[in-house]
Amino acid sequence: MTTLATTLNGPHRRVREDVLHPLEGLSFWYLASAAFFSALVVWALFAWGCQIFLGIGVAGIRRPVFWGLYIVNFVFWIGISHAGTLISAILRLTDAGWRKPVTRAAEAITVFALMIGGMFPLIHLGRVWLFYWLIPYPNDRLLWPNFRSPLVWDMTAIFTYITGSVLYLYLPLIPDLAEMASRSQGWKSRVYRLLSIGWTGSDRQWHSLERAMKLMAAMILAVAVSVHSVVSYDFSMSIAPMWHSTIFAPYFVAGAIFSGIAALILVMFALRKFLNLGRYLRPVHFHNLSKLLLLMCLVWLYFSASEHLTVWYGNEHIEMAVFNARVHGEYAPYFWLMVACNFLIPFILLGIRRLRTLGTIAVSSVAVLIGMWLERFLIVIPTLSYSALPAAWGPYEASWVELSITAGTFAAMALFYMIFAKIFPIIAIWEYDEDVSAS
Amino acid sequence: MSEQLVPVSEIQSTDDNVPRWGMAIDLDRCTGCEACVVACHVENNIPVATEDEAAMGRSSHWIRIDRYYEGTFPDIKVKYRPVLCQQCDDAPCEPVCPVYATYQNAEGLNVQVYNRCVGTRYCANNCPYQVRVFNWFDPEWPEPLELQLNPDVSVRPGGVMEKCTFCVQRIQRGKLDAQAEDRKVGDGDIQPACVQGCPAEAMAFGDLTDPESKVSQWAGVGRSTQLLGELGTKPKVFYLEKSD
Amino acid sequence: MDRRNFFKLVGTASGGALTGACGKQAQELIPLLVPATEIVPGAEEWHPSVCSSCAAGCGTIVRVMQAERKIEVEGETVRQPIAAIKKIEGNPLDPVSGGRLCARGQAAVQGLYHPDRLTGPRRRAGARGSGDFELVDWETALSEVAAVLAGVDRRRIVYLTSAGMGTGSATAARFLDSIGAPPATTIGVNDFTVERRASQLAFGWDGLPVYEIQDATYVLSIGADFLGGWASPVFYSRRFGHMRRGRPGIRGKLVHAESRFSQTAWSADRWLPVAPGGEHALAMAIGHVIVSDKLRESDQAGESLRQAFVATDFSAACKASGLEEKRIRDVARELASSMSPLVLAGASIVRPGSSRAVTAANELNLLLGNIGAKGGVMPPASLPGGLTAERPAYRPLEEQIGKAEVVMIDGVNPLYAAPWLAGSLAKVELVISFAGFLDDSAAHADWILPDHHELEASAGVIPLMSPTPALTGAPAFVKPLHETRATPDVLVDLARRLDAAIEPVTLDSAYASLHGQGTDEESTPADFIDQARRQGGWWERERPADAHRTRTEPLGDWDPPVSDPAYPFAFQPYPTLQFGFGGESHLPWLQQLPDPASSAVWNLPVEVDPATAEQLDVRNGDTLRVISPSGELEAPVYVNPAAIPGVVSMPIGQGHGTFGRYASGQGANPLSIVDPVPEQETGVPAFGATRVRLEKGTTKQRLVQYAAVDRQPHPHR
Amino acid sequence: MLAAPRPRLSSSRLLAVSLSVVAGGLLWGQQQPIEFPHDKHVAAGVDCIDCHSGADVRSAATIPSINKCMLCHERLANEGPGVKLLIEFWNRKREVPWQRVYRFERAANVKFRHAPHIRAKIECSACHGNVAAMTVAQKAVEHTMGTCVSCHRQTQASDDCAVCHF
Repeated sequence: MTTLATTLNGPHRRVREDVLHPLEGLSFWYLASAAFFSALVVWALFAWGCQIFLGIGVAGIRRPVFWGLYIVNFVFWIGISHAGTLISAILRLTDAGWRKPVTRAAEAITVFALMIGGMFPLIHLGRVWLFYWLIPYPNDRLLWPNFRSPLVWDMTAIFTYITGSVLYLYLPLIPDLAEMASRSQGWKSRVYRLLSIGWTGSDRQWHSLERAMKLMAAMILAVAVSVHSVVSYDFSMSIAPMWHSTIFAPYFVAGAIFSGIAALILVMFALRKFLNLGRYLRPVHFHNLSKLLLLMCLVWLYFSASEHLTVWYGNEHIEMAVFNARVHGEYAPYFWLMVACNFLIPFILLGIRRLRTLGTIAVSSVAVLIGMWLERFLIVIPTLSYSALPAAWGPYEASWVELSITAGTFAAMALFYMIFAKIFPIIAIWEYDEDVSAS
Repeated sequence: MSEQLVPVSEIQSTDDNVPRWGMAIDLDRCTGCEACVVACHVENNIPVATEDEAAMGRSSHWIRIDRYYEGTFPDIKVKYRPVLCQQCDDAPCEPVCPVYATYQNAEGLNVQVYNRCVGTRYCANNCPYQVRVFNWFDPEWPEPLELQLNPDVSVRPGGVMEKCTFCVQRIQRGKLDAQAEDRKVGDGDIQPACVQGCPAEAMAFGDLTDPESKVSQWAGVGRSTQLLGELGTKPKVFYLEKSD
Repeated sequence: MDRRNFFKLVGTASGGALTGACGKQAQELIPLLVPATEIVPGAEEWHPSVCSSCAAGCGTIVRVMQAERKIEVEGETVRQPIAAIKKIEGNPLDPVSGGRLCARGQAAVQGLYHPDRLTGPRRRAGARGSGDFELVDWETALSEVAAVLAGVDRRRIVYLTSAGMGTGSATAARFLDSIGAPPATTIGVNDFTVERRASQLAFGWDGLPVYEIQDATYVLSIGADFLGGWASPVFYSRRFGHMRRGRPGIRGKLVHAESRFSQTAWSADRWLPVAPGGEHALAMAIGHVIVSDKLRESDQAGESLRQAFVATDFSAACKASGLEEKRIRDVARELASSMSPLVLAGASIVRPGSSRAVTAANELNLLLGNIGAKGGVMPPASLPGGLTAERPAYRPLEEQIGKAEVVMIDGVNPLYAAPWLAGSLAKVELVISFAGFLDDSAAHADWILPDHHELEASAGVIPLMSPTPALTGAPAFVKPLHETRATPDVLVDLARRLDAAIEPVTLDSAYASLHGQGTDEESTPADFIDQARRQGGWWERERPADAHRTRTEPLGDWDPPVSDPAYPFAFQPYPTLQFGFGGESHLPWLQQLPDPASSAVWNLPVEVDPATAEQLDVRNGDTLRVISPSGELEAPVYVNPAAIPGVVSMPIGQGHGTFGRYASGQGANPLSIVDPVPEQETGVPAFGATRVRLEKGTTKQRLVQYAAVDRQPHPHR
Repeated sequence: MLAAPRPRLSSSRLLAVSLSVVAGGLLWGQQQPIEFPHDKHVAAGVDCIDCHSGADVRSAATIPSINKCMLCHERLANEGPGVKLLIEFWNRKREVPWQRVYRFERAANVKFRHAPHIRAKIECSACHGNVAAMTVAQKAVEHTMGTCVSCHRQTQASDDCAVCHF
């Protein structure tokens, strides 16, 4: 392995040109879209500010739907975060060669989705300025958080996960950072150099990096599974109808992987289109991922059907109220749209080989993201809307605050990604080098 | 409604001298007149929800009358009952609070600590009775309405969960009064506002560990049931069903 | 006295100033020296009082604690420690409330501290009804009013008042007498004229009978929502509770006949959905069964009375009542075969034949022979002394007001509760209101001389009904919050200015007049008054004798059912348990109290049965236009599963033009479209006899229901 | 009888206390309208409870009204500059705008009652410092929940939240 790009030729040189080219300069469209997304984010922050200063009541949550879009988004984004770690870790551990151009894009999704998702439990607090009471710290009142509460588990899990996934993103970045340092001048070079924490590319360093990455991949896999299980416990540990379910943990994990793959495919499409990386993000990557998506689509169907079948067959009246609301009540349009998005569209478009093209893969991924968001919505809202005593039933309607914040988080995702792709090579150059050298 | 799953005699306190507060409501006496609802508002500084807020489902009632029509005209009946915090022995709201803002104290009260609450609202989701009330905003009383506020009860800020306390301020005052006069708290000395006001005398409050107390006597009769008792929440509010 | 106790005494006599939780802003305010307050932070006092929210006159006890009020003095804002009322409970010694209190009574304290109270006398500045008034001082107000009164024909003064009786009504009577004006009159709504007349006809009693339901084993109640908005709900709720579960091994049964599924119908074991106006026929049919089937021996009913029942055409009566023959027969048998049967009668909704209906229902008690018996009917307890004689009674008003030069309005809101008087009232030269709020009627007044809130005033009240003679008293114990004046004091002042000096009937003088009248132990007058003041009233222990006489003159027939193809629905406005006849609509606690029938808050719907709703294609929350020959209104609809088909009900309480920020402009007033036919025996407006047609509404009205679900979807629960 | 528990004194605590005293003084304008000498009154044999009456039987200890001051000062010791100020307030028919030294913030939702503490024979100085040695009362003890809880635990009083917070 060499460090100087100038001495390279062939594919090694081209990858550097292709991958590092987007890092240079700021086009008009880049700035325009960055401004647009920033505006949305600023608007969302304003909405949040209103909520803090005027009271949480400016949101649409109400009795009995005490949890609304914030928790829907929380679960959704934590699910999206499974794109990276889980997919890249699985592929890394199984040493799937085609993974290499995909992993960094996936890992970056994880970190940003977690940052966004992790904000929602805070946004949703009635008194967010006291959030630190959830953190165990010694105090003279001798008060501790309640470790029996799934919310505390949640916080622990998410902290662990975000720490792990930042490391997991960072480790494979180090060689590239060193290279970036050598290829740039002035303060940029110094920053990249600092971030590369003294990487020289010695054998010892490569050896350590390999070991660290293997270890992290194994650990992050376990953490990722546990995180979404714990997220599911927020619901399944309570006795609310259709939340109190034993399959929620694997159901949530499967759903998370499902939506994560869809998000990854979409991001790859964007990179391919906007950064002209078609040479690296090749159809085979999309086809391979779409097969995974199809698999998860069936797994999702299996879980979802199990969930609804058992409730329907059991015919327990409190649960049936929620079931009816979902399947043929006021939430039925969302429900059937979810079934279409999560099952019918991907199953038909991806299951029939003739129909499976890059275009239909993109359509399926969009459908799955919509469908999975709806699934979270349908898990959170109808249950709360139809609690055990009919006298306390009530509807839910999101206010402009929740909608703004929701929109803002999608904008934030795009913005984070744009900035990331402007600063760091979105494809792991050294992994690609390895690949080319090996072939 | 479900059978009474926890016999009154099973409600034990840790210490002989510590009561376990409970309530019994005789639905055969109750007329659904809502005097308890207003009594509770007056006593507990519960903010008034405006029409707009009420339309959003943000009415604050610590006690409410659930009513359902049964049958069709002319053989129609209405089933109604006052529903307040059931002060469950195995309260589903308690374990889920991440900051211990709600917990069971030694006297069997399901305590809500306002100043500790950060407002996750998890407890309200997990309460099958939906008796928890959230403060969506800081409460306001146009002058001089605030002169009526009960100084024995805090005014809860926005972002905080609240609910029926069994009028814990009256319990504390009652205990301190008894302590000052060097006597024990007698049955009926302490009455929550709803119980005291009830025109049909349909509510009884007292120590469930004392077999002689009015509430134990009432809760022990055959008509006694618990609301959603099958969920295993072990409510300490007993309903004496209507019967001919 | 040692030094310590000396200090203690002083401590209770002077207020601590700077304590109590208050914000930082308040911290900077300078406290004012107020030696009058005798209450310290954290200490509570309980004072006896009496509730004036309705005529029932429940004795109460009132919790008083220290609070701080911000006021302007000499241009600076200062904090003034005051004795503030925190809570009202029933007075356990009082035979009416027995330590209990209803929703309206509980909420009364909110009227005292209501932000929209009138703070002083006002003179009209704009057009009548515009609500445009200027604040004047009392001297100006009283001198100008007196000047006008001096110039009018005193016989043309109409003094409108409520059915409540006590020192206030007695003082008003003295005032009117002294200036040569006719006695005060009620407005014919919510004044129990019908029930009084029926009591007179059936038993020869002057006043409302007292029904001993607590000792009855079977109660048939006809027409009176006695657990809801009728008469004395706390009194009867207590008795109801006792009837149900207060006697070991005995559970009294309640069967309720009313044209509405009221609170009483909820609580009853069986509801008889009698057709509107069918109560008379029902009573006759039941009496017919009892007498003809010889179900019960009784010597209380005279032969002519028995014959009247026998002569009734049973099937015609059943048809007129709208109930099946079998149902009526079953009830009659159960009633007559029960150990202590009782028929409770009244007219929550007054119709043209209500007096006769209540009379006939009352007379069933004669057939059952329960007058004066345990669990039967007791005669009214009249108070000894001079207070009772001055009861305000109803006299046909439209004619009177049409001739009047001056109308004085005290304690009622005729433009809301009797809106048909608006036309004649508008022509009156001078309208004086004593309202504490700018209500519908006060807005049309020329002068508003605001009365104290009931909790600030000293008053004695004679309960509407009590088991024994009673005078419940409220000595004044907090300082008035605003520049208001007690109406009796104002009347005395006006009389003085009109050179007709009168003595007010004070609480103490009323107590003094009762000294030695009862079966109390001997005490000095001073001790007697002192004890009455401290316990909150004077209550005789002995019941009145149960002498009664039966009717000799024949009672007219029941009104035949009306049908009118142009107006196919019967329309019945009804008093609610939260607002009564709209007198408490300004209290936010009651506005947000779910209406029992519809669970509506902040607005009240018009109730129709499901079939009618389907025909009209309306659902809960849609707007309905209710059109009567004399007007129309729009209100949200509530499809009441228990509504009688063809009968449209609407709770009274909303539709105030102006009544404080919480009631003004909310909803519609059902009485506003009522065509008040005179009740046949008494002439009071029968507000329950209007017929209407229904159309889909055009405006958007909001129906906020606290509980959106009317039925449990799972019948096995 | 229970010994009056002293707050544990550590340097960090001292610093915190002194800082908050200073901050509190700045924030709240701790300047009292009259330099009231507690020490003189105590030396003259007046008990805390003589002026702060009600503390032993009720929830509030109360700050005395000017009426009470004038009970003595109308005749006795009416020469000093402080008393002159007092009499000026009296003549203007105003209360003395004393500034509170101790309070629980509203957000704490604490319903503190003096009476049970005095019944439990907790000295006034346990929570208020040695006011007898002060002129103008200074905040000597931080009324934080830590202070309350540690004392409650030491004296085996209840540490149930619902005893104070409702």
